[in-house]
Amino acid sequence: MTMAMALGMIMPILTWAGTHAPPLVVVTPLLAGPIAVFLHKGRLAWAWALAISILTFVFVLLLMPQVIQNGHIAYYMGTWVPPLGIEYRIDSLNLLILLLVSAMGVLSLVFGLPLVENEIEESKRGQFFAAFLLCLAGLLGVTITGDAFNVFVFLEISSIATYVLVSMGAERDRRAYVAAFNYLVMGTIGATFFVIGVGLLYMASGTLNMADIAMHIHGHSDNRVVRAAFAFIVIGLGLKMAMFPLHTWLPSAYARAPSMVGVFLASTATKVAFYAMVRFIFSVFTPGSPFEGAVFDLVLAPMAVAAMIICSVQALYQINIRRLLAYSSIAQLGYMLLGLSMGSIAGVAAGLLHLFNHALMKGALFMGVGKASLRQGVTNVQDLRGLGKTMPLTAASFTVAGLSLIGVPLTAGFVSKYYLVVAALERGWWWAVAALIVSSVLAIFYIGKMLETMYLHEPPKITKSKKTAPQAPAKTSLLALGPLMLMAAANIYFFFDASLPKGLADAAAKALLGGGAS
Amino acid sequence: MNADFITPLDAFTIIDLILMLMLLIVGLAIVRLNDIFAIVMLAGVYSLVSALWFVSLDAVDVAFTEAAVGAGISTVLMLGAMLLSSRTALPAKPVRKWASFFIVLATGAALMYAVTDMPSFGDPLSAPNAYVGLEYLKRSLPDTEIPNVVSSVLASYRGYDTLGETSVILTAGLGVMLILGMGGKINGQLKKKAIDYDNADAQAHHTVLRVVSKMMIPLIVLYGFYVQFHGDFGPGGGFQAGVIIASAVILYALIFGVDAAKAAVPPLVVRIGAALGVLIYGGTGIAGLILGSNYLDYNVLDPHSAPHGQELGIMSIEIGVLITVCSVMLVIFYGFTSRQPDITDKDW
Amino acid sequence: MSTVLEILHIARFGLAGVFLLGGGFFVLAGAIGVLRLPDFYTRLHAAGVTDTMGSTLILLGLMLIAGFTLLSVKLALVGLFLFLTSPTATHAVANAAHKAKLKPLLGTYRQTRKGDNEGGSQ
Amino acid sequence: MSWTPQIGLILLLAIPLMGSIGVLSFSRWPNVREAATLLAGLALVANVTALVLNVHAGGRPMLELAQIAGGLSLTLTLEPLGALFAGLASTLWLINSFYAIGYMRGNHAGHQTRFYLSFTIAIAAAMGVAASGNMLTLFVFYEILTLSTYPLVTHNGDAAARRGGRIYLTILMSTSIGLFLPAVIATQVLAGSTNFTDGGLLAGVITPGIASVLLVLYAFGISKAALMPVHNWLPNAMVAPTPVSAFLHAVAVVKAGVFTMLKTSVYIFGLDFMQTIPAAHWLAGVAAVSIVLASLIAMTKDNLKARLAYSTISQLSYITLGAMIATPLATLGAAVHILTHAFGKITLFMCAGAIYTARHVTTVSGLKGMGKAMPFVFGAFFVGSLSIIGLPPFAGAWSKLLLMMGSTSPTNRIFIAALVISSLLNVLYLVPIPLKGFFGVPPKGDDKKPTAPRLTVIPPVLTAAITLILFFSIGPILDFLRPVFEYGGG
Amino acid sequence: MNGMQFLAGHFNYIVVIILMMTGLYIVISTGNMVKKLTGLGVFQTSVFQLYITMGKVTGGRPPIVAHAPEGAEHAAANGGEHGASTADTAVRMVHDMADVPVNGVIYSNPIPHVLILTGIVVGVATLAVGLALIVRIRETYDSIEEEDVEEAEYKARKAANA
Repeated sequence: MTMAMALGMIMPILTWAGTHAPPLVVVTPLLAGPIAVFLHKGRLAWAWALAISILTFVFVLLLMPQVIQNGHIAYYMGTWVPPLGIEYRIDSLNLLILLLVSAMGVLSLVFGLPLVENEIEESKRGQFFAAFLLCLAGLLGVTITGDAFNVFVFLEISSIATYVLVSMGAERDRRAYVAAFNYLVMGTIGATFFVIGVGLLYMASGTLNMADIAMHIHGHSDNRVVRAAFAFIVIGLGLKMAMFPLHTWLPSAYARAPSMVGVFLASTATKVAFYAMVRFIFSVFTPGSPFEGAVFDLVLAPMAVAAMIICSVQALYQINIRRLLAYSSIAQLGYMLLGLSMGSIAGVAAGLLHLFNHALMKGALFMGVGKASLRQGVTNVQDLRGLGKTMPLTAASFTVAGLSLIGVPLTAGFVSKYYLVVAALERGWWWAVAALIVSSVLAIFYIGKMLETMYLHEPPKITKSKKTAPQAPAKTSLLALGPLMLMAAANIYFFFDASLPKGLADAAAKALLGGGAS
Repeated sequence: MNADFITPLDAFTIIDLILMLMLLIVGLAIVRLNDIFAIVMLAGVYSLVSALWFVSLDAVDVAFTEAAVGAGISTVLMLGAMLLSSRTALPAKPVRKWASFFIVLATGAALMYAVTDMPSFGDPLSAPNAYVGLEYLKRSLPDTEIPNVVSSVLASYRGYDTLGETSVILTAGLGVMLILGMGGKINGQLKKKAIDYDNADAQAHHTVLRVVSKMMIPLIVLYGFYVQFHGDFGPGGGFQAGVIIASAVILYALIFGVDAAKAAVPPLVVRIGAALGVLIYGGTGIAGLILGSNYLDYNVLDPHSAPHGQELGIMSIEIGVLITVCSVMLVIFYGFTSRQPDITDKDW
Repeated sequence: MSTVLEILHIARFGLAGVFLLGGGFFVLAGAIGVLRLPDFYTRLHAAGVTDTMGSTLILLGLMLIAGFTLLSVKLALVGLFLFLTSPTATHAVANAAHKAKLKPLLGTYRQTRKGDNEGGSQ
Repeated sequence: MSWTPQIGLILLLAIPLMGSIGVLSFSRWPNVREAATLLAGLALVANVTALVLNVHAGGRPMLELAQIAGGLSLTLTLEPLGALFAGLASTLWLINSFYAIGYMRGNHAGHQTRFYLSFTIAIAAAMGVAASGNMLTLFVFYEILTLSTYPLVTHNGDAAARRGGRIYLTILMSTSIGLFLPAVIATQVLAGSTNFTDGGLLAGVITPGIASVLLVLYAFGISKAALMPVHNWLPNAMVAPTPVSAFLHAVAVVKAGVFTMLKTSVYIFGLDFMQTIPAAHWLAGVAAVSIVLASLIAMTKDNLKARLAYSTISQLSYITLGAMIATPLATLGAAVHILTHAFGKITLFMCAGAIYTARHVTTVSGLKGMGKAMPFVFGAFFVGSLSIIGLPPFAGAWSKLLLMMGSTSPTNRIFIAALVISSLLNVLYLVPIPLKGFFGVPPKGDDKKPTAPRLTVIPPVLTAAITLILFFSIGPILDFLRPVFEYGGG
Repeated sequence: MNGMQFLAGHFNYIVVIILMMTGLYIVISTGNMVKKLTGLGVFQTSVFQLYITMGKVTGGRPPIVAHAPEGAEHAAANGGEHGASTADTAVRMVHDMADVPVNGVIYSNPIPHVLILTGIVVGVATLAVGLALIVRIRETYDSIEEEDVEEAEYKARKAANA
């Protein structure tokens, strides 16, 4: 079969896939989930989940040229014209998040195999990967949809799947059930607040399509129903993304979840909720109006600053590493919220860039902890002793990600913090710059604490007598090391060439603030 | 906002007032009570009364679902969970009461603040009622030849939402399967039978129930299918039908014992059913895709007449929903009954 | 002819009204019975009343109003269903109480007021 | 392909990194590994001398390393000040490597591969600081320098080393991220770029009020210049082995700090604009205070290395003082002082190391009579201390003289007093050491004890000799540096 | 639009808000997990009531359009509209009483009903997973009160450190 023939064959499939990529991005993992329930023979379920997530990633890549070419894509479900049917609207903002979520899905799957085999019993593995795929589909669904109520439905799919995945950590730590239950109660309250918000929006505008709502409530930003809707959506999504005062469920949920779930959630779950809030605040409500302006300055910015400082301090006192990283995630989320609450194009772009970089950092950190727990049974900071000697490559990647979290030059963290400070200075928010500095310095302490124990202490002698005898060193295959090194390298690469995420973030910010839902 | 519409007071408002009063009383009672058995029952009553209210608000489909799913299945699940856990709740500590009271007051105030700008009740020209809703009413029949506009919007116009919803149910079923297991081994050893349902004494004890239920169960299943296929013309559809058929099987399990029910509807079939329903639904969508149109477009299903294609599409996805809902409800029920201890008569 | 139809028409609605009122009365009686009666088994009687007399009368009234249409067939089916299941339900509850060794409250009302009621009543 | 200045700039960074690869790959054969370090040192010196000649001839090679999105770029360029620091750092690194080989072998220290590896990365970072084109690049290499020297400080790995390392890292990192980074970003926001421009980037762009805030941020942000309140990391870094202390205090870390201070005042603010900034005067006062105070503390320290550490703190403040006074002569004096102090102080540290290798003595009181056994070591120590005190036959004299000539204006006159007092204090805490060594009564049998290995003796003598040679060859150095300061001032 | 008329028109919303707040209060105040889930159920059901009261049209009937429309052209018109690429034919803003009745009959708005069907099912799904968790929590801690669970955890942690 000559090349031309092959190409001739592939081209139509490619164009077909290209035009129908938007629904396929969500439907492939959604329908692959139920199939995964039956494949519980050894690694079949894992291979199936990996293949599907790679396919999803390919579909997202197919979307990229179209979005970059003509600004945004609109796809009508069942060819019903928007106000009637559900519409998928993809612009550079959700393309960035789609790239992130699908890439992290692939990476955590590739990374997660030895961890899953170590922590989840054989019979439940098929269902575990099914729940994972459904969670991935839910997150992608929230990111890609252009319909307000559809966001709620897919938010619920991803949330219920996340509650279940978190509770799967119970084989390793019995407190996982309680953590999952608290997460469920807080998550459902958040979702219900979000539904109230969408209901009020529907009451004010009469439609559920985001672009249409924006058009109808454009003039009425002083209407009380619209204001109440804004408040409820912000609180609802704030709960989902663990905004500062509503974050109590996150540390124990991430600490008790299985390590692979921790890796995936840390870099995607709260980010998608953050994206939803950005989408609603800027595309649906009119950011310029005095009410939203007041909320930005009086509610979001102080919450962001409080998150940055208080959660960094809390992270300092944590013994369990995953709780420490969870608290630092909430602090880093404060950075993104700070960018958002500036309301300027530079601010929002900086926030989105930090979102992208933070996913890289936190993903790598959780992977490092996962691999270490596989070999040395690491749960507390003390157990990291001597990791520098026993597992040099993991320790090195962990260090790179840690430094990136602090914002040391040569790492991506520096770039996003740099742009955040520039945006804050332009906005004249001195106190925000001070908060950024204080929390970076606090980051030095709690990351420094971990790095010091890793490099300067002697590794625990693996003797049977030790109470927390680490499991026999399971074959941590190269498979697990690959993604970890890739993430660490990405952290460095995006310092030198931050054009991809920065370009997308800028385009997204302009699209959002330029002319409403352009 | 159409400010000048004045809601007329007529007989229906009086019924609404009574129902609202009952709802408030039940709500307050749940707050004050600590006996979980009473709370669960009151929750069931709350759902039923709100279902009544939905009927008077012309939301017949929602009333049906609320009664079947909200009052029926939720109460059964709550009772199941309650019997496997403790019976009375500790009263909340005062400091927590006051803290939550203020939080609730704040959210309530935010909502009350918004009430003034809300369209008055029943206003035909308010934003929601006069825009897309009206458009659906006009286009539903010509487009899909299905009188029940709710079913057509549910399945066709906003079919993607319902796909999401079916996957939500599947995720819940998957979750219960993962958390509670399906009655196979529980931490290692097979669950011993608490009550041997086949011995003579048990037989005698349940004869009346067994006879009546033998008669009723086929009727319930038949009624379930009626609701499923009648969904296009009147209130009904995949969800309600699925729940009804599941409740028939649950009734069978309660009377004739879980093992008998597992023999009749084996867990494997139920597990496959849960996945199959979503696949049918998704598959219909992909069929539209393969036939060259957008995802979930039923017009292309029947080449020569679009509305007929819509009807075909809606029919198939309703079947998908039926299978998933029915199997997931059974998965959840098997999950609960698989945990120790078995529901002995003494606890009823 | 038209007057006969009219009379029948008025009679139909009049009768339906009577049935509905009667049904309402029985439901009310049952409810008060459940509240006032001291012992579990006696309360069961009161509950039984609402299920049987109350609902059948209301259903008959509705059928009269609906006249000879599909609706009244459905109402008849509902009546049949209730007719079968409500006695079974009462039986099941009573049977369970009996199995749980719940003794009915014997003796006159006054005795129960004074002495400790030996039968363990809810 | 012929050597061009641009390639030279790349080589500045590439040679040390190639050296580190060499060290890593030959870690199992110590001799080959040492050879790799020395080879890299030689190549670097050759490359730097070629660059210095090019810069002296007026060339300003320019190279863009990386373009971070949004107008930020990592650029390398070389101007006289940078060339001076690069030349200083490369030569002393070469000498220090010889010394380190002797010292590490003498003390049979462990983890030598990690030791040499961090050395090479640190020198690469130092080169980067020297050749950075804008403040952002400087900040990047500044941070790498901190991180790469951390394993050197905590080399011994015991509890004290860890504690020292923790203080070292915390102070340096928090001040650099806490104060230096915002200053850099503020400069970028206010002036649109952070490039080093002759005559001052911010001159006239911002009001003196904002400039003084920025200057304070810079002064205390660059904690490597060990200005008084943020100096605490230096004494705590004494836990490191001596070649590291020598390297830190003479060649790389501290000199990078004061070098940045100088570049900030010359290129970011500009000499004329500095005169108008009120904070400059106050900071000069702080520098003067820290000069005197550090000298006083140095006198109290019995531990030899601690004493030398505090002496370094006071000497560094000379350079900060010169930068803050910002008259052409004073800044020229400060630049020359970087050179002279480097050679002087490295001699003292190497001698201290030699004594420690030979007799494991670290306290000044323990040195009685050792001069007879180790005449060369104490001779070099004596010469080094004279140069630091600033007596004529040695290079140190010129820099102090220029500093004093630069601060003749009425407001600055008080600083001359500070300079004079501190020179006297230098005499008080430096000279007694060699005297005690030569004329003290040696304990019995002192001559039978082992003397320092030859490799640890030759380098200090060499550097002592250089301070002598520098004194006479100050002319060409001044001409080399003159364009930097002539451009701005009168 | 005096006070009384306002009250008549918005009485439903006020009652629904009170019910919502009772539900939320139950969830937040109680320590018992089953009561918490019941509170969640009450809270969600009251939100659904808010949606449905929005959709009611006075004098309207359940949205089951009985007979075919008179205008045959209606059926033909919609044929042309399918096709993903049609321009955004923004549905024109309907704002006069004449348009309210469909085929001469007034119907209530179907959209809230569709949304709430999804809402109820999501509520039950969350309830089922929550109850499953409660069963497992009771098996591990032998109680479903938050205080007892925290106490058990505190003792376990102390024992671990000892």
